[in-house]
Amino acid sequence: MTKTPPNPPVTNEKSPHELKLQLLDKTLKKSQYQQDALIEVLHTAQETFGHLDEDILDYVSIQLKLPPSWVYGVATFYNFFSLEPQGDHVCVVCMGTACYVKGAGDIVARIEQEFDMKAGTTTTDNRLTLISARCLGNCSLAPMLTLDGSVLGKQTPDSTVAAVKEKISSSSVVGEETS
Amino acid sequence: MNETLKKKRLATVWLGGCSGCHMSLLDIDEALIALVDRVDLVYGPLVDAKEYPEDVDICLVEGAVTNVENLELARHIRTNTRTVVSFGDCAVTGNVTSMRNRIPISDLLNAVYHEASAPIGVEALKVLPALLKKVIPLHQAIRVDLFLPGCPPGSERITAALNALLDETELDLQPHMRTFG
Amino acid sequence: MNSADLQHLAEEEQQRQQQLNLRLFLCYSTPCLSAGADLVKVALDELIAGLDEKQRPDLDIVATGCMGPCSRGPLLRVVERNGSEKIFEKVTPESVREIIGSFLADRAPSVEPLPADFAFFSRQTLIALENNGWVDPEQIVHSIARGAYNSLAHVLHEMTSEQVCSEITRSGLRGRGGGGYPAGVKWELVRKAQAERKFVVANGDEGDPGAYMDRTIMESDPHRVLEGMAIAGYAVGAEQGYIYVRGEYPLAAARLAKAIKDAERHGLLGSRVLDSSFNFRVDLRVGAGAFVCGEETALMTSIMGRRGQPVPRPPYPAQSGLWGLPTLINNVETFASVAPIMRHGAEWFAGFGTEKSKGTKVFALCGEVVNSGLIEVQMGTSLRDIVFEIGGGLPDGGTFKAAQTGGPSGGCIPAQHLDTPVDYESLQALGSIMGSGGLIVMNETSCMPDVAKFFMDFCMDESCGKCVPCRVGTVEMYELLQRITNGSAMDEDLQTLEELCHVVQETSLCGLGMTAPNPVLNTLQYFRDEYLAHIRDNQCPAGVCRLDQIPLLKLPEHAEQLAIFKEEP
Amino acid sequence: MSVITLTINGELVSARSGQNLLEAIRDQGIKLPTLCYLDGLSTRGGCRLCLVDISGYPRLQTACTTTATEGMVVVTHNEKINRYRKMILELTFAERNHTCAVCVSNEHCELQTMAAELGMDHVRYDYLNPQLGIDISHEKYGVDHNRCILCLRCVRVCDEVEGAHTLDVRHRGINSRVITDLNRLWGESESCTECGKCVEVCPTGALFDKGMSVGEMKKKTNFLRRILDGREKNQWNR
Repeated sequence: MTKTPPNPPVTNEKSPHELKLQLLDKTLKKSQYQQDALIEVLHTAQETFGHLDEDILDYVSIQLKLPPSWVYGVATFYNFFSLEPQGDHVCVVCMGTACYVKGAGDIVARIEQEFDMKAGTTTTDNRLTLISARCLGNCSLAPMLTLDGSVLGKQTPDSTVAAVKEKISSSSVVGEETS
Repeated sequence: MNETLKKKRLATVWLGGCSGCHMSLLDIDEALIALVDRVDLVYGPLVDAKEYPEDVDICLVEGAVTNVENLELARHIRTNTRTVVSFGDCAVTGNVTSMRNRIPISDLLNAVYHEASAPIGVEALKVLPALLKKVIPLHQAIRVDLFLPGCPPGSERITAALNALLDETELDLQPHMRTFG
Repeated sequence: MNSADLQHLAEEEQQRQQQLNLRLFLCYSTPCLSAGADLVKVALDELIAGLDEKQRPDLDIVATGCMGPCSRGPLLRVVERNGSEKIFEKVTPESVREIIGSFLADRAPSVEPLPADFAFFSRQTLIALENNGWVDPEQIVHSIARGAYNSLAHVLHEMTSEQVCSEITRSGLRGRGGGGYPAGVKWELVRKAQAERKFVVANGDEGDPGAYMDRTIMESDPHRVLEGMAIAGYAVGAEQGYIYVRGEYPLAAARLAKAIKDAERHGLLGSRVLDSSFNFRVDLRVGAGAFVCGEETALMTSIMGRRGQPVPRPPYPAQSGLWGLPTLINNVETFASVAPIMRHGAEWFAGFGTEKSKGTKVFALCGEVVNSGLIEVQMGTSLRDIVFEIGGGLPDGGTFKAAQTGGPSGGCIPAQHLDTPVDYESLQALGSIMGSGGLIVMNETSCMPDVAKFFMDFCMDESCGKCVPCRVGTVEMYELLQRITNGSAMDEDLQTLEELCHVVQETSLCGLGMTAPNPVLNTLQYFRDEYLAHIRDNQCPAGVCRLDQIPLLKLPEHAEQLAIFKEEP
Repeated sequence: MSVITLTINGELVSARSGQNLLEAIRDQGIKLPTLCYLDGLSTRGGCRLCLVDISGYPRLQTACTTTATEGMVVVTHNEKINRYRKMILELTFAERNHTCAVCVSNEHCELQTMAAELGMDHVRYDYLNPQLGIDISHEKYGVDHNRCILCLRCVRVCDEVEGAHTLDVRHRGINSRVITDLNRLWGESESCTECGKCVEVCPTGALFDKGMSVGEMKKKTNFLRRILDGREKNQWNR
């Protein structure tokens, strides 16, 4: 297994990975490498890299001088941290009480069926990640969800599937043009 | 003959298990002779009876409930027996028999009937009773009156249990006499 | 900045605002935003850019936090120079042009504002939420104009720490996170604890599904929370505070971060607060998605960057909290009530509410109710008033079946108890709890065993795994509820379930496990018939459950349902 | 060292000031069940078996996490506590795959003994039968997660006594698992010192010496108190 961080850059050109590591280093420095900043550092790492792979966790463990199993234990305890890369689009369906009594379960079931997937996973073509979340705190919009971060309120299974399909098709057009 | 001296009607049943508990029953040595004086063995792998009879006093059930046949028999036992004993770890906990619960049934049957060294093939499946999705201990199917753990339960446990049941006294097994395994 | 500077700044801003012809407050909280408040803002900005030089400076647009009736968003409040105030609901870019146009032209708008006696507002008593909808949470000067940090200034210069604690004790303020522990007792304990360092922690890890009071307070009026924390810091002798915000609330975290920075810049936090000898720093900690971190000991382990697992109490945080040092931990809403108590006095606050539950409580009213949103009512207000007066009853002719309070730790209150006054003791007597303040109205289409299963699924997922009763017990309870709702349960399962509820309740390590069985026990208490209908008659009265599975003992008659390997010859 | 008096099961007894209540109870010759507590390691209060009734407390308390104090009135056994202990043990058995008959620690297992002692002769709850692996990548030791009860003695001894912190727990709730390093195979662990303390303190057959057959794996925990006394009380003069 390769170890990060790599050697100091020999050229002025920095790879995207190195640039991202720099961002992480900034947070580490800001927290003065305090061990209790682990969750904060993992937040930054996840935002920067999209997910937490083994290299990143190892790097954090070395930088904060924490045992690797400790870091892994913390990273997997919290729902927010994902050790697997997410799909191109992320749909988070709120399963809070208000949303549940207003039919959020049907929305999840419908997406699962439509895209042949299970909540908490990513489709095999990597287009969509479906997450069923604990209350997102927007109960007056029930049932609500977020699609790539934007809030959609008062949804039905049909409206959600339509919105997701639109997201996927609009991005795949762009993808075809650039490829 | 007065009531207390009347012989009790004893049945033994072999569900999903290895018959080791029955072996252990036979292993109680000279106690067997005393037992024969006190019970009529009315059903079980050790006798000829084809049908589980009515009005059984004590039934020792070995093995876990693994298929529909087991389940049906268990129901029948409960209806026709005063005291049902979960006899040995498979009946009490599911034990080795329930280790299949972690394997999908199709994989399991494939491995046994098709990929084994002498494959029997699909024909055998037709006579096989439908398997339950999960193997369960006896008390999860029917009400059980007494638990006798052990794999198999040792002869001293069996003797103690049978004596208590025949004397109609409370069975008080010491901790070392009621361990699993 | 000293107290005089603060006073001066407040007056200056108040005067500026009074000069304005028209002040427009547009609710810019998440529900209104998703209903199109951002488009309204664009239209407003365009409209104002189009005005002539003379009119423009007389106008002020304030993007505020939550105004309350979220289901009627986007909301716009218009305040004229003479102080008259109108609130418009469901505004659109079109209607907002008409509204503003009419005010500028001094004619009646063709769009009707909400009636002045709208019960949603008139039945409320605003203390914690008093600034919501009146300030731009990102403009510290707005808050200062409404008196923010005034109480802190007063406390720092006029009161001893002992006096502050006694004021809180006399006010009767109780923990708003759900437990209802008297805040004053906690403060006093931490104040008396001997230690080199102490901490103040604000619990903003609002995890109950169906509750968003804390989110709204943090998003709409962050300075209120910070001021409360600083007063607490002074009262207990702590120089460091942490505010722990749920990871699901990025906007609240961002606004708090900005508020902390602004307050530090103005000398309202940091070293030598308001030119006194008191130092108080606040650090923001963002959670990462674990409900159990709302439990105070788990929250503290999480602040320390570890797996958010609770530790047995005693020792209580007041004796041994963060890094083993005395720690005062209160809910965000509790801290939001502190500054008004200091401003108006303990007696004033104690004048609201009931004998044992003083003051007001914020609720997130949602579910099957006409006016859903955030409300603040006096303790002791009846459930009927909340649901039918403030909430406006159920929509679409629905019948009230139950109100769920307290989230996964609470229960469902049935119609026969609608007149119960909402306070800590009454709700507990009904087998529910006040909880953090989620209040979800359910109609006849909600199936109670299914609701219980929903909450058990939640608890099972959120169990930290430290103790056996919670880690395994919640899974086993879920399995039993699963059976009841899928038609494969037998009578004995109900008994097993009830027994299990009691053992998990009494033997779990922390509040999560102790209260996880509440939704089951409580629905069994009031809706037992519904459970029995599922088990004995294979019927779901609400029509929610499919009940397509067979009880184990009936399987021999339905052997074809069993999974057996079938292969085409 | 000052001495305190407290009442245990109606008898006035003495204990050391600051003594852990579980130890104080055991000093009276009372068998108080526990699976996660081990003298020498930090206390955890996770197995919930040492729950006792202390006057003045609204709930049952775990003795292992309670300090004995002057005048405390404690009841260690009664009908309710006994029943709860049995039920908790049933849950522990239902959680994973404890097939005693084929376990390396058969007849030498604390869980197995505990069930017999508490009279837990069957489990009323559904066995969860999780799919769990066995890691035998290490040269000397193996871990069988089917037998793990998450008492975390191994994690604590590795961190607190050996100082390696090779072991920790991943995920949470019912999905919790003991892991080595970044969830790697034990045999590939960079931090493991192969000291074997974790194996010895494990109450069940979850951690074992490789090559052991059914019933052969016996654990010994006496080393712990001796080396800790040597270390902390400087009993071993060098």
